[in-house]
Amino acid sequence: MSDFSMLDYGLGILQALLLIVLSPLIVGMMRKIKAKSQKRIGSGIFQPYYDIVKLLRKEEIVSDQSSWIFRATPWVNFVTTASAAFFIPVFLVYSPFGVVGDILLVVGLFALGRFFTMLAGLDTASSFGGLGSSREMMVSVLVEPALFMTIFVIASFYGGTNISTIVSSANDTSILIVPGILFALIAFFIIMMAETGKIPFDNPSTHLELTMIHEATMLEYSGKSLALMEWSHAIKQMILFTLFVDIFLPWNFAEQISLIGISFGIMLFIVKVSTLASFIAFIETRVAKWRLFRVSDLIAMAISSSMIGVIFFFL
Amino acid sequence: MSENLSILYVIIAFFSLGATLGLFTRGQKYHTYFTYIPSAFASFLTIILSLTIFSSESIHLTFFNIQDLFYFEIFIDGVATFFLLIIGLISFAVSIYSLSYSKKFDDKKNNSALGMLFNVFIISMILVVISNNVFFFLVFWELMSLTSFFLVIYEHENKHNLKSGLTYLVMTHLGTGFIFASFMLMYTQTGSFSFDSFRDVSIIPQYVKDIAFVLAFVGFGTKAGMIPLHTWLPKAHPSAPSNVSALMSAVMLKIAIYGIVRYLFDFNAIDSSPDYVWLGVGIIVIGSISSLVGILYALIENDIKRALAFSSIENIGIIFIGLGLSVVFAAFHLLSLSVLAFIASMFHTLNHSIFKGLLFMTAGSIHYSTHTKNIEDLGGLIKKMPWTAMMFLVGSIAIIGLPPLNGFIGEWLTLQSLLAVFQIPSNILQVSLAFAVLAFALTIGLVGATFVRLFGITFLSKSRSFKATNAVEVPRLMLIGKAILASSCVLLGILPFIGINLIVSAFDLPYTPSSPFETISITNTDGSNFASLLMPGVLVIFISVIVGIFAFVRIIGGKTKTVKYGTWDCGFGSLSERTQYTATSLAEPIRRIFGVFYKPNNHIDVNFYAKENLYLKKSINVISTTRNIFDEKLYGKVISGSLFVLDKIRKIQSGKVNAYILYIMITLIALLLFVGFGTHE
Amino acid sequence: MFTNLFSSVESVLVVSLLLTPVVSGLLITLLKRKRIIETTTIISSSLILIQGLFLLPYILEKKTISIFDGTFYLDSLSAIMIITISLVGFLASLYSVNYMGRQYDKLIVDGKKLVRYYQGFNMFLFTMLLVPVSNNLGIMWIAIEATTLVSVLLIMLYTKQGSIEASWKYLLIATVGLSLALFGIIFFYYANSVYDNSFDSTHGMDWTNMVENAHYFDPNLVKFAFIFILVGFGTKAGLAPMHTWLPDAHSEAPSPISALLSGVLLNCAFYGLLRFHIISSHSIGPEFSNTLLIILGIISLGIAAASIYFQKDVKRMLAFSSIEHMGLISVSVGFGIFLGIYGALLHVINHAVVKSLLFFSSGSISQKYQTKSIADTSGIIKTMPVTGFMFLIGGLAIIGMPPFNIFMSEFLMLSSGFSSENFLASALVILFLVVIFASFGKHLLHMVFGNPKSEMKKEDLGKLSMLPMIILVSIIFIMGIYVPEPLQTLIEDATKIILVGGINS
Amino acid sequence: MSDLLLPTQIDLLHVSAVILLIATFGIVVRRGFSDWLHAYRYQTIILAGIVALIGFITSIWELYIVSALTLGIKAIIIPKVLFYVTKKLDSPIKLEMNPYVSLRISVIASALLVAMSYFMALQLPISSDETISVFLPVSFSLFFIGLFIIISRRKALSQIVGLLTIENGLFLFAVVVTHGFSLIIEIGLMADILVGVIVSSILLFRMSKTFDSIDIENLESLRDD
Repeated sequence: MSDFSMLDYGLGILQALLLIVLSPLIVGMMRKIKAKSQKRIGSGIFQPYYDIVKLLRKEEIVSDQSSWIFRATPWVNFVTTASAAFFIPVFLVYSPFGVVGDILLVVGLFALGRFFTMLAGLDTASSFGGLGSSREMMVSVLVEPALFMTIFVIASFYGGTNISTIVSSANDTSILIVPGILFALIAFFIIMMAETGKIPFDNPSTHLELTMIHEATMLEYSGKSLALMEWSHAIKQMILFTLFVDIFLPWNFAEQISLIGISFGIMLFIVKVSTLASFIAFIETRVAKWRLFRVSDLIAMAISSSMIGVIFFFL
Repeated sequence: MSENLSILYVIIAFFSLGATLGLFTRGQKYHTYFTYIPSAFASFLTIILSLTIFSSESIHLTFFNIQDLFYFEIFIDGVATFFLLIIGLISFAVSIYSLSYSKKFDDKKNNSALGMLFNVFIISMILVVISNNVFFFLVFWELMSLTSFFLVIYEHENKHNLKSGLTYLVMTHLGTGFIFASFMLMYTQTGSFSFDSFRDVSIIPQYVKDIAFVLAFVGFGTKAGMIPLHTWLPKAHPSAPSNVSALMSAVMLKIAIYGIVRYLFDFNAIDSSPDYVWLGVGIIVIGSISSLVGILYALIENDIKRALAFSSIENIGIIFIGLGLSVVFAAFHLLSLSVLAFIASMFHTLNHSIFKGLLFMTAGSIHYSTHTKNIEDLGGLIKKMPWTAMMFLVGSIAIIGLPPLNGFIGEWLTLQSLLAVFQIPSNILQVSLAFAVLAFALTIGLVGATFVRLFGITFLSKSRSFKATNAVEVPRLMLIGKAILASSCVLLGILPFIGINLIVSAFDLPYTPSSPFETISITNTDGSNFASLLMPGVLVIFISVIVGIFAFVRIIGGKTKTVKYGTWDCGFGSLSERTQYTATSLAEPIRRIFGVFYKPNNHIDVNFYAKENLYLKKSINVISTTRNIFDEKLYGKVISGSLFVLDKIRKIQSGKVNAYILYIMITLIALLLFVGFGTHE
Repeated sequence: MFTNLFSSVESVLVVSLLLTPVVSGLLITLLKRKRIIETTTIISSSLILIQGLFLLPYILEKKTISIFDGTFYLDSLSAIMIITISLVGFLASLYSVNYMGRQYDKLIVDGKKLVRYYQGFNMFLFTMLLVPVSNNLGIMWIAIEATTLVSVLLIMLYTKQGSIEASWKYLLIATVGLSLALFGIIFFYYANSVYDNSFDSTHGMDWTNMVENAHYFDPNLVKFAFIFILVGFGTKAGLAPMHTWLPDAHSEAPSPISALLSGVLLNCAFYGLLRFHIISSHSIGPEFSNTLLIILGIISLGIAAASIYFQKDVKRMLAFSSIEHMGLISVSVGFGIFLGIYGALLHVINHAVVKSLLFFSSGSISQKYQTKSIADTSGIIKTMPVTGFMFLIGGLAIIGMPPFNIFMSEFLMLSSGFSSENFLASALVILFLVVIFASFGKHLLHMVFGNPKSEMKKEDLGKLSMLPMIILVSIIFIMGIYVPEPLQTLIEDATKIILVGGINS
Repeated sequence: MSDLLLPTQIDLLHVSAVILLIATFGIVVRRGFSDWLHAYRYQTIILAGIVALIGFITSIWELYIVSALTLGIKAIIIPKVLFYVTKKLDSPIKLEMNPYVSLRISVIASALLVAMSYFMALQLPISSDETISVFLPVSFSLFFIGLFIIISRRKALSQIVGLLTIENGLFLFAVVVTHGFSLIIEIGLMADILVGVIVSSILLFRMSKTFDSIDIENLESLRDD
């Protein structure tokens, strides 16, 4: 597989940078849509960029209880998510770095980031941090099986855990509305909501200890660290959306490298992702946050639907 | 060949030297050096020996014999070599660690027994692996159990240790009974006690092989701590001194795995008989259950060493899953997949020895400097003992299976072989194995939670008791011992092919060893890439991203200053260590979700300032307990039932001499009738 | 008669072997001083051991020794017994000097009783030595009966309530049992006498004669006879459910005597059983007696397993473990193949060695703790390190832990069980062995480890009592992984005798 | 041996066998210590007579010596010893108060045992030698009745008597079946019995000293529960 030209690698890096750079934009867009649907004006869609830049410039306050783990966590988060971005095809049908790692590696990288986030939550000796880590632990424990079962379905269906393979064979297959994949889609959607802390699971925009899961772990952050945390969270969300559209809506990728193809691919990608984002934002305004122990039921639904997907695939 | 043999003799000699010196230099100033330097040296030689045998051919020798029945014969082939490597590596690190650790007992107990048993324990494990005859295998196997048992009850003043020691001894003896039975079944077919005769499978009919394997699996599984025969493990490992528990968990369990591997791939030579499908599925099922149950117990455990012991059960489960998959694949002639699964399980075996040894040694260091194993009393240790914390972090990341450490490679391989079940031509199997994937995934998630809890509560935030407050970093030798294993975690993580090549050449699998910088790639039948992994590449990406983001932040953000300030306390004044999350509360949500399994029970009692006023509460105590269903339901029932029967039987010793004479008369008449009927037929 | 007595060295050896204890018994009766009788006993027992060892090469060389035209007949089987008896007897005499001396100092026994003890000791040795050398089965029976009477006198030495009760039960049960055995013997004699009229009644009772004629015996008669023999000698050999006298007698006797009873006497009775087992398997084939042996053995194992778990008294526990091991031996003889019988005969020796070690050490322990109760004995390893260590080794050996000697014999016996395809029996044996392992191990750990109940000073009792224990421990270790060649050949010959019977086939 | 016997001799054999059985029942039905000993003595005398009779019939001279020995040791010395013991015993009550099995039932039981022994004797493939076919069942019944006495009685002395009855049965059996195997063994047997009785009487003394009764109710302390 490693017969790539420099151009390929360049495009691969371009894809990664695209994800990293566009991710705050998606966040801003979703905020805007929410605001609109709640009859608010809301901040502009570029607000997240301003926030990041601002935060990067501000001084940082660090809890005196905390250790180097606390300070390292934002960097680890950013590095893991950003490197995960390298394995995702965006407008090409493949990513030249597909050889280096597959979807399991991506999951592993996310898990590494989450591991450090949870530790950071515990590190500050505040009860909020512990609360956040504890809840994060629960959600991650439950999401894991659902995620792997979905990967199991997809891998068996598209013959690989190598994302490039998946995308290309998804791109080739004409019919996508087979029950197995449909159930996988449902499962993956729920997982996506959970991983990105969307409403029925979590509500990042409030700071109520009743509601927050992910927020609580990064409550103590400020300045650079906060910026990195926010940004890496945005990248993670972006990657998940991209994976979703890559796997379940794989239309008209650029088969071979040509300026038109690539530009068309980029356009199409942005359209797909933004529609998905607005859809999710719309859902967020319609449903209420669920009680913490109801969340497990939701994820159980994801697991079961992915299992059904497996059964449909095999029988 | 000959020089390898001489190395072997030197190894044995040095271990015995360590044992004798350990016994006779008690109370001396340099006692620990006399004891553990020989063992360290011998272990190092063991590594050398295994590496040389990888390159040269295997050793097969026969020594004296008894009544032409059992020869004392040794056979060091690749299988043995691989496990010799594990033994050597871990015991090398642990011996160095023990140089300082065993000083812990200096004034309290006599170190001499500890040192002696330590050496004998290691050498017995080596001899188990290389002995090639039923009798001597069993002798060394039981010697291994016996020495480890004595090490478990080393602190026998504590009644609790004695109890757990007895449990261990009995359970392991039960296991030996099963192993013995299976060997004997083979012996009835071959008529020889030598393993060589077991190897030529032609004379042994299939069903005998199956029964023998099942018996052996139960026997070795007891030693490996598979559910539901695991009950001794979480009792024994915490009771032992930590250097010993490191050896037991990291190496001794692997000796059990060695036994199973011998049976499966050496005595049995898996062919496509349908039995193997079900054997394999059985192994997978037991593996999944063990991993899940083990980690569920580890998650809520507050004793750090018990938690590690439970996680050993979980890892053994994962190894079993790999083995079972490889059997199933082999039974369906999917050879490459079978090889993949086998590599996965062996890689995980290697990994688990390394990081579990590391973690147990770290737990030992914690106990060494805080004198407690209860994580509720710990906290904030990362500031007191930074290096130990670092080691524990490495161990945790490895055992959770996060990139870029070795644990990730093991679990990646296992997952890949699990994902490949869609190539099995049987729908029922595919669907049922999908559940194994589910269990495995759940296990991975729970492992993450477990080690977040262990590391977070032990090392981060404020100290929860004075024990933790007064902790200091452990002596340098202990750190070196841990560092050896930690660095090998990293090495195997970055360059997995080192491990894979070892396995390939040890079990001479149909697969060519390649350079450490190769890509692990699994290709589909149509040539497209199923999955591939190139850890060095990942590292490169890491570094570039780090450089990039660092540059970006410096350019955009410029230089900013960081201020240390108290944690946000909602304006309630300074936070005390009482306000932070405890280990129990951290696990509470999961405990609730899996309540079916834990049967948790929160006993709450509230004291009021005044009876009549129920609003002003003085204090609220919550005692939250969980129940161990295995000890209660399974073992409790069995033991009480059998004791009932025994009690009835022994009552015949009633003390009445008339009754005794009556017994004789009855026996006589009964036998006479027996024969009378016999003659009339 | 006396001409052919001095014709050969071995005959002289045999006669002097038998005479030594008698003479020393007489000497003891004459001169009653403590020191002297002790030394006499030690000398006589050591002489017995030496003569036994000298006898060994002759038997290894010419397989069988027959003197006084076949009144005394020795083959490898009897040689094994003689070696065991003389070894345990020698060590027991060494131990008793120290043990009884301490009892004497504690005024538990007075001079008169001491004299009676040493007389009894010698006579006991004599009667037990008479069993394996006598060819005439009637004389053998008389010898075994005599062992009962002598040992009763030894057991009731302390004349405590317990010892009287124990000796009464022992006397009654053993006598009843042995009278059954005599019934059986007479049956065999009858079977031997009826098959033809040209039959001399003088040699009709001889084992050699019976084995020769065994083919002509009436099968049904042999079956009846063997049942009587089995129940009879089984009672004395402690096979359940006729074992009931054994725990009482062993626990109430003085420790050296318990060692002799458990290590040797049971084997003597079982030796008698073996002789008839050979005859019956010659006349009607081995299946019949094998089945019976297996059945009784399994029952013994089961009952021993049940009783050991709840045991409160150390010596009773040891006694029950003797029942277990006799059961094991009879089962594996019943398996009836070379491996099993070899293992059983090896086990006879191993069990004698280990059990005497255990009785010696437990004797010293109960003298120090002044109780036989398991519950009140703990932390031996702290209060008396050496004795505790030996007790631990003995205990681990008796429950079949490698690398100690019993493991090897048990390994042989069980493997014979599998290869003779008695799978059910072997499975049961393994099950009971595990149960016994657990229960015995529980008591052992509680006694050896932990902290002693009350503060007592750290010292082992008696240097002289150490010596026999050290000897035994070394034997246990050596025979754990290696059996010396002469012993191997001896046991092999004996096994052949049992398998193919035959005086020199 | 297998030569034909005269009818009178056969009748004699039968009669003597019956008398022996009656004497044995005599032991079963008695209560007092001395009564047992008397009964035992009668039984032994009859036994000696039978031995002599067989000796006369089969014309084997050793049997006369044997019967003489029997008379001497079993009918005179042993009862004497036991009488002495009973006199010396310091327990006032010298009779079996309440046996485990009441006397009436034990008579029936022993009758059953006799029947069983006859059945057993039929099972046995013994040649049609008259003496044997007459006395084999009798000796069996003596044996079993002796066992039964031991089982059913509470007093140690009665158990000794039971033992002696067993011994008698055994002795009769030996004599009948083997027509006196070599004399040494006979003498050895006698000596054994004698020593046994002496030992047991020593034990009886000890017992009555320590427990001031020879009731074996006292001997139940060594047991497992």
